[in-house]
Amino acid sequence: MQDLIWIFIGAMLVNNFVLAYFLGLCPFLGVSGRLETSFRLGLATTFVLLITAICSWFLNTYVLIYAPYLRLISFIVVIASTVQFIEMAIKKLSPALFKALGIFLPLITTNCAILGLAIFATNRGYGFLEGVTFALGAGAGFTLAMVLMAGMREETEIVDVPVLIRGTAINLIIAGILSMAFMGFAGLFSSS
Amino acid sequence: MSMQQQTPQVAEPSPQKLALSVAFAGLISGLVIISIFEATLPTITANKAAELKAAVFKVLPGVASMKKLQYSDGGLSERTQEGADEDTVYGGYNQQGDLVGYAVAGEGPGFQDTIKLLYGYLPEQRKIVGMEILDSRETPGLGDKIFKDKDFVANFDGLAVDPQIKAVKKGSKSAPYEIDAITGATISSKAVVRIINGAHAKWDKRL
Amino acid sequence: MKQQRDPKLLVQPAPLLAQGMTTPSAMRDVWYALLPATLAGLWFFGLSALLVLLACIAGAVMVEWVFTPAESRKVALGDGSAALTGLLLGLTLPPALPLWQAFLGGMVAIGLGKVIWGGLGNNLFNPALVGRAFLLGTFPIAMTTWYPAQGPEHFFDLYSSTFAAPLMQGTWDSLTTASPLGMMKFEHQSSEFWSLFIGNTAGSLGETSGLLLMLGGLWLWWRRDLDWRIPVSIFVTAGLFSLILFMVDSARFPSPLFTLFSGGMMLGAIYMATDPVTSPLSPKGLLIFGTGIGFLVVLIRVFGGMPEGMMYAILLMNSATPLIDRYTQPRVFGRGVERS
Amino acid sequence: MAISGKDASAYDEMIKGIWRDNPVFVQVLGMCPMLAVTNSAINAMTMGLATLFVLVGSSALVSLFRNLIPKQVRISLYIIIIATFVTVIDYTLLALVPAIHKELGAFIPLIVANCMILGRQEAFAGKHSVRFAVMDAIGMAGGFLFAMLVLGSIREILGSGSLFGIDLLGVNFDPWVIMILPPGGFLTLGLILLFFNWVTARRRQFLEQVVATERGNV
Amino acid sequence: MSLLGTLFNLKGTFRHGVHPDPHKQQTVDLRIQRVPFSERYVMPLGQHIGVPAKPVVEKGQSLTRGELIAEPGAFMSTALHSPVTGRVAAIEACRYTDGSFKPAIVIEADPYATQQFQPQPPVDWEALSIDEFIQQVQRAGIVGMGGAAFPAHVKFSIPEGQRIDNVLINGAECEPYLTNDHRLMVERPAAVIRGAEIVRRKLGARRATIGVEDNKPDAIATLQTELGDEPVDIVGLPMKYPQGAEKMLIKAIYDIEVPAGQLPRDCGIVVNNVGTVVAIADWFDSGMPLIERVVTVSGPGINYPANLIVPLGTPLRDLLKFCGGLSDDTREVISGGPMMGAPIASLDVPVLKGTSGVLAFTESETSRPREYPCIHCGRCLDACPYFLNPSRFARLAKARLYDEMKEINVLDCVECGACTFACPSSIPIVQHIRTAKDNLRHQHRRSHSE
Ligand SMILES: Cc1cc2nc3c(=O)[nH]c(=O)nc-3n(C[C@H](O)[C@H](O)[C@H](O)COP(=O)(O)O)c2cc1C
Ligand SMILES: Cc1cc2nc3c(=O)[nH]c(=O)nc-3n(C[C@H](O)[C@H](O)[C@H](O)COP(=O)(O)O)c2cc1C
Ligand SMILES: Cc1cc2nc3c(=O)[nH]c(=O)nc-3n(C[C@H](O)[C@H](O)[C@H](O)COP(=O)(O)O)c2cc1C
Ligand SMILES: Cc1cc2nc3c(=O)[nH]c(=O)nc-3n(C[C@H](O)[C@H](O)[C@H](O)CO)c2cc1C
Ligand code: SF4
Ligand code: SF4
Ligand code: SF4
Ligand code: SF4
Ligand code: FES
Repeated sequence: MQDLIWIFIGAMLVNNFVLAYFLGLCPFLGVSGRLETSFRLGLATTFVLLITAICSWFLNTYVLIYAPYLRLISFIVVIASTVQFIEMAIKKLSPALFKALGIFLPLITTNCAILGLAIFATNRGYGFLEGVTFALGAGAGFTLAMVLMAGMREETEIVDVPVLIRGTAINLIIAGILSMAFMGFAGLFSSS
Repeated sequence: MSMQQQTPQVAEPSPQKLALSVAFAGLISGLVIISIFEATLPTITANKAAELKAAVFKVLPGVASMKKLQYSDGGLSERTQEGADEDTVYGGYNQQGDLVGYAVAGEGPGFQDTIKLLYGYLPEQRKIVGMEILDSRETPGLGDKIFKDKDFVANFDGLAVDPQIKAVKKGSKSAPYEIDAITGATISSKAVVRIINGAHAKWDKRL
Repeated sequence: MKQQRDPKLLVQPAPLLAQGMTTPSAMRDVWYALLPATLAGLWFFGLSALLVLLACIAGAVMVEWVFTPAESRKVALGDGSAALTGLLLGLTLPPALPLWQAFLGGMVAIGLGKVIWGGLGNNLFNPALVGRAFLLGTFPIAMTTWYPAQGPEHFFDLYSSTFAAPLMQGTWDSLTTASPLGMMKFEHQSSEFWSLFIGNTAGSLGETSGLLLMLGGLWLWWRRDLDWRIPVSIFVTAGLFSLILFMVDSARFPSPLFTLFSGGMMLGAIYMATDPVTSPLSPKGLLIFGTGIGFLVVLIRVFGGMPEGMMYAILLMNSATPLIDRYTQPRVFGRGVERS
Repeated sequence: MAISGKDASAYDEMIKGIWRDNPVFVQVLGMCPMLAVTNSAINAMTMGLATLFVLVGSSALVSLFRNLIPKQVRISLYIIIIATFVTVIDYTLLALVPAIHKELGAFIPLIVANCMILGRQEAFAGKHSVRFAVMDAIGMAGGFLFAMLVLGSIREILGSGSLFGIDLLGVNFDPWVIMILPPGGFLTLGLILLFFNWVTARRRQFLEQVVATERGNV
Repeated sequence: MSLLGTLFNLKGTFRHGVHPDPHKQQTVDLRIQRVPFSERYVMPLGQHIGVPAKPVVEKGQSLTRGELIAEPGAFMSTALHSPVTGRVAAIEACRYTDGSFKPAIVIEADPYATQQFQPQPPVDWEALSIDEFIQQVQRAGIVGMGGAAFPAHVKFSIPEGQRIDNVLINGAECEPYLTNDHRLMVERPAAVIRGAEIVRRKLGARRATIGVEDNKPDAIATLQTELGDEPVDIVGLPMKYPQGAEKMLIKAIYDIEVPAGQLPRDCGIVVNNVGTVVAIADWFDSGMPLIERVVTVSGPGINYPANLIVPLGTPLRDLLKFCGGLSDDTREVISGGPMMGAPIASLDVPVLKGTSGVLAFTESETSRPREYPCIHCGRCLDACPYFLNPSRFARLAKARLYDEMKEINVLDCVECGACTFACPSSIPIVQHIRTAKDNLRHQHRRSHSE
């Protein structure tokens, strides 16, 4: 239990995927312009991360012990097709959910946070429960970072940020300061 | 040569043809991957073994050879097959082939991320004789002193495990089971201690 | 009655009255409020502390001056906020910090914390704390090396690290000690309340005297320069959280009084969390903001890796301020009511 | 993606990736590896070279088979090709330089996800001859490598006082730890982009001035 | 009253608002005086929103004081009467308070006339039907005297199916410096009560309430002694700006929040200024149409401040001359109160039906600190009685994001100026809001004309 808490908090706050591991920067810098979108993208990513954790656990346990060299290719193929399959299922079962999250799914599947999760979970030898916790923590952390970023970016649009700095430069600076603030979580629940 | 050359517009290919082309590409790719894997495997395995050996020899000074041992059914036995490393330790043997001590692996949360380490343990003397960090992402210049700071690493030479090892403020080490923590990296120092204590608690009875 | 010519009349938009307080006067008030605590810092830590403060202020003002277009320099520097940022940064630094690092901190505070955002009022993070977070991340050892509070008889004893050459490390003499928070975190050893209250403990040069900081805060509140909601909600949340922990295990967790009077709690809650620019607008937002800070401080102090969490708690809540503002917009009068 | 006129030489294709269309500074692509592994110059270089290998290799292959690749499945095929090259470089590095491979960790396999690579296949290699495709790939990857080196060098010099592991600033140098930590990556790249914007703006200003004075002279 | 209010025994009031220094002591004890007649009077035809009046006189025609000179141009329009006995000098464009030129009837006073007012035959108001009553009010030229000069008869035209329960007489006078309503309540309490009674009876309301701020204890006391057995309440209110804004007053007195976009009458209430009801009483009692009003002339730039009965159309220059002229250091002359009034560019403009005060400010009142950037301090939010977000308005207006402003209800703003008053950075928030509203109106118009 203690371990699971640490995995969750670790992936969400201490080693936030975006702010400490630099995973998923494209959506983080590209899609965080609007709060609403960011939040939904965060949820969709969490969902795909969860699928990924399950898929990669399955692959690790039943396939890759025999053919470790297929790791990369099988991750990509299996995750992409599973997500596609689920996307179709959601479209059928719940058009509302599809409308809210579905449009993001194709965008996410090739994103490095997804692949990164699979690789990290494998490298660390996480079991099923640990993998799922890791995915949930990473997803929560990603969503948190996206939402905070989006709130701040919406604000920078109405204040007098100098023209030279507008755009990616100020976004990176915000991310840098946010990442500095997240350093405060270092060592959370690992000491004492 | 024309710059604007486009992929020629062919009539809609049949699904079979599409699947075939993907399968073909997959096949080729699989072949390439297997060959590079086979080609590099010996080197990689050798590198890994050498690295492990170096680490074991480092934490168990005076050892000439090592064996991978597995704990199962209440006893230790040599382990041969590859795969998961749970419940394994490394036995270190001297020139004569007598068991000197064990190299035990442990891991746990550090300041930033998981720390993985290996320590050498002499069961007869109930002493730790060396410690090596295998993997960590502690802060450069601070937390990374757990393997870069010679004084700190030297703490683990001849360290008593009873009742339990303990980190104290630098310079105030007084008992044989105490280590001097690194100033400014107390958390990392304590994490190392906690990982060793954890691993020791698990292995104490088994060795 | 003499025939007089019409005077030349001004036509300004209404309203034509304003209450007395102005932005520069608010900044000035914060200076006055900090004066006692600053003097206490100098009393305890001597000349080196003064030099650290001056270096920070110089760094801050220099960057503000260089990067402000010439025509608005007078306004930008005249409001006194850049120098205030420098002072506040300096008050959060260890008294023995090498001066070049303090100067760099001042530059980063204004450069990354303010100028890049478009100057006063546009930044989302507290500039002084951006400077401090940068320094702590950059020079973690120098930033966590504390000396015990001494007294005026040692006023002219400079710390050996103060004049370290630029880019080079300082040298520390053997007097260094742990701050009360460090002792709590690593030795589970609480400090005496009275010295925390008066301020003769090791720590950042302006954070040690809870008493003087509180007096300054009361004065600011009386002058209506700060909103009571932020400090009060921080104190209440942090106090309650640590009271609960203390009741669970009083040997391991600090007492609420220790929590409130140690480290940067007073300085942060009264002078830095209340920075109007980086805190929410509405009263409800301010309470949420303060509650968040109070919770995060105790979380980081007790369960995190760092002994002190005030700075990080404030920066983290700064990042949430736009969201808080958005969701605490008060209900507009006459909206959402049924026709009676 | 601007494709220059017919007379543009392959050399031009190459050179524009390095500065004018620099994938990092101008197009803001491939940010994740860019920031994650640039905490030292040697890591940055290794990663840059690995990316170069993958990009050039897969561009050549894609362009060679561009007439055979069915449009409907091209993305999957591109990814398979890229993943193959990545696996190759992954194992090669693991065998040859295990220490650096360990530091780069998961980021070598993540080259697969680098949007710059797939982007070049889609935008360029799939439509051009091998010669141009390779030149473009070298240019883009070169630009990427250049950016990696700039960032890696700045971060290593300030953060460790050394460059490629060679001590530059002496033992007493107080390293700026934050530079090799995550915030340092974000902040440095942000400031470099700011600098880039500034240079571009200055150049535009200068050109406008020249144009204006010439008009005045006429 | 809200739970909190009950708990702390707060007097009924609205939330937020500001407390400007009242500055009323200069004129509060001065009896209302009559000004001597001027030589020239200017009566602009349009003095309120709606349709301007139509002149019924010609150039050169002689007039007696109180004679009709322009009749309502439409329903949303009121009549004008001559304030003096004299002669129509011209019908031409004259300078208006906002600086523009508007058509007006210019009257030259007859220096030899007695200026005796010719009463119209009094009307028995009790016998009038509501429609006749409305016509009478329109004929008398009566508009709201609280500032906006909204035609009073329009307010009294209650649509089918609505019922008025309460008539609220606005004696708050929350604007600093102004004391005209105060003096009226002290000196003519009977007329106030009678006017209120007329409106109440004609609209069929159950009760009338007179809301007066606590800083006018003498007004409350006088009204109280004058009260017979009419169903009229006199309610004291804690001092706060903008207590006099009708929706705030309704909130303060009845604890009713008039929904945005609706009128008080939708909640069964009609609000009238004390000056308005006095004008109504005067018309029905003595047949005097609206030809003069009470104006407070005050401020540090005025040598002899006063409360004056001023014939409409009197040029401000003459009015000020009567008060001893402007002091040499006068920098600003304001028509109305300092919070919502308008500074004027020229002393040629006349006193209008809505002119409640004329103030002269000197250097020390007009010099404003330089504008600083918004420091996000939230004081403007605490000031805004409508619970709007003025800080965001100002930021959005600077970025020209008017549609976003509309989304956060900028159109609910009544431009009371409390936010700007409270702002330590001297940001002209109201000015930004006006710009935004203008832009939105233009957009609106454009999208409709397409
Ligand atoms: C940027 C930064 C990085 C740090 N990295 C570590 C670290 O890797 N390991 C560690 O034990 N402490 C680290 N610390 C310091 C801890 O927060 C804490 O201050 C320290 O462990 C206290 O030790 P001391 O009591 O010996 O000074 C870091 C601090 C900062 C600001
Ligand atoms: C901000 C603001 C302040 C006001 N202050 C007063 C006031 O002090 N006294 C007053 O009679 N009307 C004041 N008014 C006008 C009232 O809202 C309302 O229009 C008036 O009382 C209606 O009466 P009338 O039409 O008879 O003038 C104010 C309006 C606003 C928007
Ligand atoms: C277009 C318009 C139509 C109005 N119609 C009525 C009405 O029919 N009945 C009414 O009681 N008040 C009506 N009002 C008057 C307002 O409620 C308010 O009293 C008037 O605008 C003066 O407000 P002020 O003095 O607070 O600015 C109307 C106002 C406007 C702007
Ligand atoms: C009550 C109060 C508190 C302030 N606190 C800070 C602070 O903590 N840090 C800072 O840089 N500036 C502070 N300022 C100054 C100013 O708001 C700051 O320079 C802006 O954040 C710069 O945009 C404060 C000002 C006031 C009035
Ligand atoms: S991965 Fe997608 S979002 Fe990121 S830069 Fe590439 S194309 Fe854009
Ligand atoms: S002017 Fe408008 S925004 Fe400002 S306080 Fe008054 S109602 Fe609110
Ligand atoms: S726009 Fe608003 S403030 Fe202006 S007259 Fe209309 S209701 Fe009054
Ligand atoms: S009162 Fe002025 S400075 Fe304060 S938040 Fe409002 S607009 Fe900004
Ligand atoms: S999300 Fe990481 S490189 Fe695109």
